[in-house]
Amino acid sequence: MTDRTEDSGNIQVVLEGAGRKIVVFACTWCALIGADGAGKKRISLPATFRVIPVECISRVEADAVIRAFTSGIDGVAVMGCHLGGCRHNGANLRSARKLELLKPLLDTVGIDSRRLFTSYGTAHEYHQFAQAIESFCSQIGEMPPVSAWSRSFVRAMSARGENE
Amino acid sequence: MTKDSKVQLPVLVAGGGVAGISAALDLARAGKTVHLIERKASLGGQVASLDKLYPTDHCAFCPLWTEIRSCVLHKNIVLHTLTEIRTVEEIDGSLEVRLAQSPRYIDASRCILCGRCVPKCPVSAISSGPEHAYPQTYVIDPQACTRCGDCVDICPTAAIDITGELSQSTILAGEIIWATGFQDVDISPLEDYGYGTHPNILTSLEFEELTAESGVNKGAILTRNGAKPKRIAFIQCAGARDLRLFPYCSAVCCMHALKQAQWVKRRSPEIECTIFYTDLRAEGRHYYTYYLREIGSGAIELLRSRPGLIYTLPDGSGIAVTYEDTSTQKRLIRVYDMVVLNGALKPSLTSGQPDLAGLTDEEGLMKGSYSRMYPCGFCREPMDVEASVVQASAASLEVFLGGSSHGK
Amino acid sequence: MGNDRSIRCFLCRCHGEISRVIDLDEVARALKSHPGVRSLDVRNSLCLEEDMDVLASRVEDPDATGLVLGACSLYARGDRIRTALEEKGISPDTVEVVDIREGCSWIHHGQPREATTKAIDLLRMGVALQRHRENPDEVMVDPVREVFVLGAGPAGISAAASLVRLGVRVHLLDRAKSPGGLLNLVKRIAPEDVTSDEYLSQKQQTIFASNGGVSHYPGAKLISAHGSAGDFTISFSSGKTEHAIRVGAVIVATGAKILMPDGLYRHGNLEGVLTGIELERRFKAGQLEGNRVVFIQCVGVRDRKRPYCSAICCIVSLKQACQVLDVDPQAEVFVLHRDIMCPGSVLEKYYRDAMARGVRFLRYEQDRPPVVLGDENVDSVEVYDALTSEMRRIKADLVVLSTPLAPHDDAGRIAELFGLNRDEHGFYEVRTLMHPLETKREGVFVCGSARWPVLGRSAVLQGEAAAMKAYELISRGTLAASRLSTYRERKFSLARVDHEACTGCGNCVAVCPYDACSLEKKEGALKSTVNLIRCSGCGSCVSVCPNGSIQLPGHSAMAIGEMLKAVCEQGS
Amino acid sequence: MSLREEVLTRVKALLKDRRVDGVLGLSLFEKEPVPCLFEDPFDVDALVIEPKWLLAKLAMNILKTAPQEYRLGLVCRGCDDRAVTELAKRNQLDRNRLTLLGIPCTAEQARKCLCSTPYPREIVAGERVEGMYPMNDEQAQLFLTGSMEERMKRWARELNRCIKCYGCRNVCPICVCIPCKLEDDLWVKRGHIPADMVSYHLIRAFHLSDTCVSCAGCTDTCPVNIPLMLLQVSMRETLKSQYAYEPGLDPERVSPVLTEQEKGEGTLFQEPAWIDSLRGGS
Repeated sequence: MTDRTEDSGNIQVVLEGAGRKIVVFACTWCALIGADGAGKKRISLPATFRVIPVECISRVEADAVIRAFTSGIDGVAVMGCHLGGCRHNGANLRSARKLELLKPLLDTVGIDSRRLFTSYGTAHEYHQFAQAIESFCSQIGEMPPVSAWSRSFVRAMSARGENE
Repeated sequence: MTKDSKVQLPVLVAGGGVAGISAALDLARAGKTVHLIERKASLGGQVASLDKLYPTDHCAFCPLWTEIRSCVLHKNIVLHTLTEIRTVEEIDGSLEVRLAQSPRYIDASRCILCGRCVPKCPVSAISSGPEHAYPQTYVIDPQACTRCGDCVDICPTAAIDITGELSQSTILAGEIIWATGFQDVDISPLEDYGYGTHPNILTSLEFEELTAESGVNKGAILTRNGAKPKRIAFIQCAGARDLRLFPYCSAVCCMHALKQAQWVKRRSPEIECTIFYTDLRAEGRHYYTYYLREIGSGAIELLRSRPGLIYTLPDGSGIAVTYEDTSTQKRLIRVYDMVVLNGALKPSLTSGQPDLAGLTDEEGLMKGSYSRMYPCGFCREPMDVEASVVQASAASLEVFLGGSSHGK
Repeated sequence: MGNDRSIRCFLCRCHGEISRVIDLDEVARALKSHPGVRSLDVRNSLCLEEDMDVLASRVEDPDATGLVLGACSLYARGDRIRTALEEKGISPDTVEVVDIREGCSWIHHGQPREATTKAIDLLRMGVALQRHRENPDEVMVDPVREVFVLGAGPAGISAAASLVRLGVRVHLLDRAKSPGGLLNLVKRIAPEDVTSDEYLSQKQQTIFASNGGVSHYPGAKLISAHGSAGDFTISFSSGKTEHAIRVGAVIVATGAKILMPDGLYRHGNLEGVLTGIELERRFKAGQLEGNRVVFIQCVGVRDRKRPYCSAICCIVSLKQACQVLDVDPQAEVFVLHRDIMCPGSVLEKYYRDAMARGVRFLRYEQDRPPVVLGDENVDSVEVYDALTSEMRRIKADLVVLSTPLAPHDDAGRIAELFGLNRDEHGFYEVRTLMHPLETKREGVFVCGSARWPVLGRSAVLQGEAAAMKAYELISRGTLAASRLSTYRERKFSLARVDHEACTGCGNCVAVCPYDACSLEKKEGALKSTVNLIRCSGCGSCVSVCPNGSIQLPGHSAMAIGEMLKAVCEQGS
Repeated sequence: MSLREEVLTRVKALLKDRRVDGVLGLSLFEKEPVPCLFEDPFDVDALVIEPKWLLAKLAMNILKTAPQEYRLGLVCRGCDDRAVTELAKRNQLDRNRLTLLGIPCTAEQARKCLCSTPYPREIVAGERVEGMYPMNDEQAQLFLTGSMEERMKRWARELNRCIKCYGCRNVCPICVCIPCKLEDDLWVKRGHIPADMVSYHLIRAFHLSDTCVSCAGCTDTCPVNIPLMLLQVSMRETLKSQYAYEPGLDPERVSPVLTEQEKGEGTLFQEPAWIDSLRGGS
């Protein structure tokens, strides 16, 4: 697995590696139990993700996801319970709609909606949690770090400084 | 004994399945002290072993897990796992219940789940216990254990004590709620179903276990031999609505088979599923909607016929199911790779031998409430989860009312 | 809070389960330099008594505001630690259990470096969360020890009778003049085979002998309902007077209506085609003519328009079929059905008994329904027998149409008053599986056929169960709103609004799955207010509030922001 | 009669009949158009209807400060009409106190704004012209297509010009929050240039995802010519295709992001990766 990052205008292949950071918002009723199950089974997983437990994924505001990307987090996963199986009268469904609406915006500006991963599963499905995390982490690993975004930003900025 | 002092006595709930858990929580929340007795090592009962529940199609364990956690953490509930009820005796208007608790060998309050004992055991008697048990601890199978003590030495927290023996105790209870649920039954005596003659003639609970997401195949539909089946038959009323075994309708099997068949289709659409049924009883809340959704597409074949004979084909090509085509009145044979038998569910009473014979009726079900004993759930009458929970609450109410108000 | 060092950290080696993968020394170094961490200890097993005592004794530091424990997951041993600390007087709110075992050392055992980095991140996140955790606003609820029961059918009556026996005052409201609901329309009740008077008399006696324990309002009409669990205000009119009462819980037992067949099978046009309820009337009047009776099941139901099974009609027809045989043992009685719905032991036995008595059953197919023949009077029924694949013609004097129960016409209005949802068929929606009588509105319970068509016996049972649930709520005495939850002993957090910042846009009102948010006029402007009793702390409102003026104190935007920052800081 | 004259007549009539207490429109002040509140019919001759000027927020503020019985007329375009609807849905103004005098935009104006609905729901004068599909515009296509890398570069080039003047927020007819998240350190680091511009613009864009009435005010106002409105296009398309929802068109309909699924609506979901038990709604 290699990471591509932008440096002095060329795409350079840099060492695969750490540096990638992924945040997982997991609902305490389902996804977190799934995560726990994966832990109990000691399934080996990439160490790039950090779980933030939330009562329900409806707590996750799109702003926080945006903030995460712009402060250098490469991937955000929002994992709730089954659609239709929410403890909070279907709050997860509305939340899911909202997060799905964020995806086109991420695509528009080139952050890439694949950096935002949404999934809905349950405690029984720890292996699916593991699978989902694994594939998401490897997908993020194959994408340029999100900091490439701000870096190109800085470069464009300094280029403007030179022009002026 | 005066009425007031009786109020102080705890309530005993026998059985930690859906009904027992609900009753215990109802009573505890309304202020009673509850002793919850469970035969197995952890709460949850039969439902905990199911993969999915109808009609939600969501994981069966989720809704239960949080209730179990509440039960375990509730101050008013005293949990007795691995415990059986031996005798119940009425003394001066209260019930003296003698309990026998099997040793746990591993102290749940000290086991940190490190699992170091497992590879040490020369006879593989230690396992991590049932999936999702709460609280989770490792368990030692007392039958397999040779008491060699290797596990005791390796345990970092001194949680293991293999010298433990059956311990007896007595509880004086004001009332008992029986919520002992049901169990799978060996229907090999009904020879025409062929149970026991082929590894892929399964009961529905065995099929559930085999295909569960948390099971050996992680949700993949495979036969016992690990092969991909092409055709699966679900045989309804196998051993139920049958005067030879259980005259009653087990109430849950029609929906259960529908659920299983549709999960098979969802995971492996190429597998053909046939449900052989008598009456398709999809009468509960949202059940018919579920039925229409799963049957509407035509993916699952519904065949109204009661198969006559099920047997293994000598050439090993599968399992034959013979049945009558009702439109032509001809006897037909179909060959399946797996046959799932639905129906033979038996009310389980306590597996010890308390002298409770008077409590059951001729069908083996518990009779209505009497003398401070209130049965609820499947052990009283075959019923689904919601009905069990409702009955559990009604039974809790009777505890508060202090007597049977009517014979139901 | 600035740079206050206010958090005490404890790391658990878990006898090597954590420490053999994660370099706890490095974690300790990283955390000690964290501006929020006041002290740090590394222990062997935080969950065991020996360390718990140390832990508790160290906590008695007046300047420490929170505890962050790097240990195993909440579901493994974390709960135990928190419960044990609570017993030692340390509020669970101030204890953050950060999972660095299941969520770190165990799943990253092959990558000790990365696991260590991750553990530091996770602990910093835990510190951030604990530092920014505020105690939610709390209101105390002193439940009114009275219960409102809507509907005096079997479910409502049994709920009311049960509650009254528990010493709870009940307000029983019914649209009908006399109690009994649908049971009043039938002669005998299945499967018990008793008259409706016998069926409910004991309960009715309980109610009416309760010396004012039950206020019964027949022929009443509901006007409004406000409030939440523990304290509802309900107003209604009974006769010419209007009443307003306060109750702690509401039991909705409004039942269902019997659907009329709307001309199906020539009902209304052909003499001798009756509905089940019309047959009951004849039973009651003792004027049954003719001894060849054909029952047709699933009339106007289990079809495209009403795609549900009404559950009770089969048993009702079985009962009526047997009653016909009671009147005339020589009668020929057919039941034309699609499936006989008699689940369980009692009903299955009822079915067997009916068969034994000579009731004959014939299955028809949905797309080939029976046809009723006759000019002025019913002559016969022609039907395709699905079992034998033959057309059959059955001579008949009477054809009885078995019609389903359907939601009452005013079910929508009542749903609105009590904040209930309705399912696709119009019955009241309840929570599923483990909470089958509870609704999305805490303190409002639904039982009987208003929820789903049931026989008398189940209605009675559900009424009792609902009474138990209501009793649970009102008998607990004064309790904090955060304790009022169906699913747990304590809610996660309760939303709080900053009224200065709130623009009154109503996003939270639209999104709240509990109807806990509402807009109220405060100093001339609309502001969102949270009903803390209804709020369950899901956070839906937080994520749609345009400017963050509504927050969960237990999980504020600040906390999440700081947690994200903690993830970014290291190694970048 | 020209369009302006027709509007003039209407406004005068409204004021004369005392059906409103004032009419908000534009007038010329030293040859420059400025918003003006006409309360006397005799002043109305100064009213002009060009250029397009967003008045909804001003109308909201007038109503907020004026006495409760004050009724206002508003000369408005399609986008203003939609903005009024959205503001009313969010309880920022009382629709009953407003009388809208709707006029359509010209085809040229619609092209400039990439407006698909360049007319209000009710028109008092003039003829509707057809709107345009934003994706048909060449410039828009340039910004909304291409590989992720190209998009990233393009938007970085654009956004890095931002001087964080808050003009886009201030002009937006829907942005009413005080305080505003964009001034909160937690979300947008103050003084951080340029990286935090991204969160500034994305948060701003997302806050308007289901309310943006596509007035193009942000683009027009931007002193450094960032085509900000283009950030909204893909989200708006998604809302339209999945829920047939367009902000500002239906005063009764709540944003689909806030409500439960309605029958016949799309779900907006790609099947997520973790799907085994996925089955929508209950």
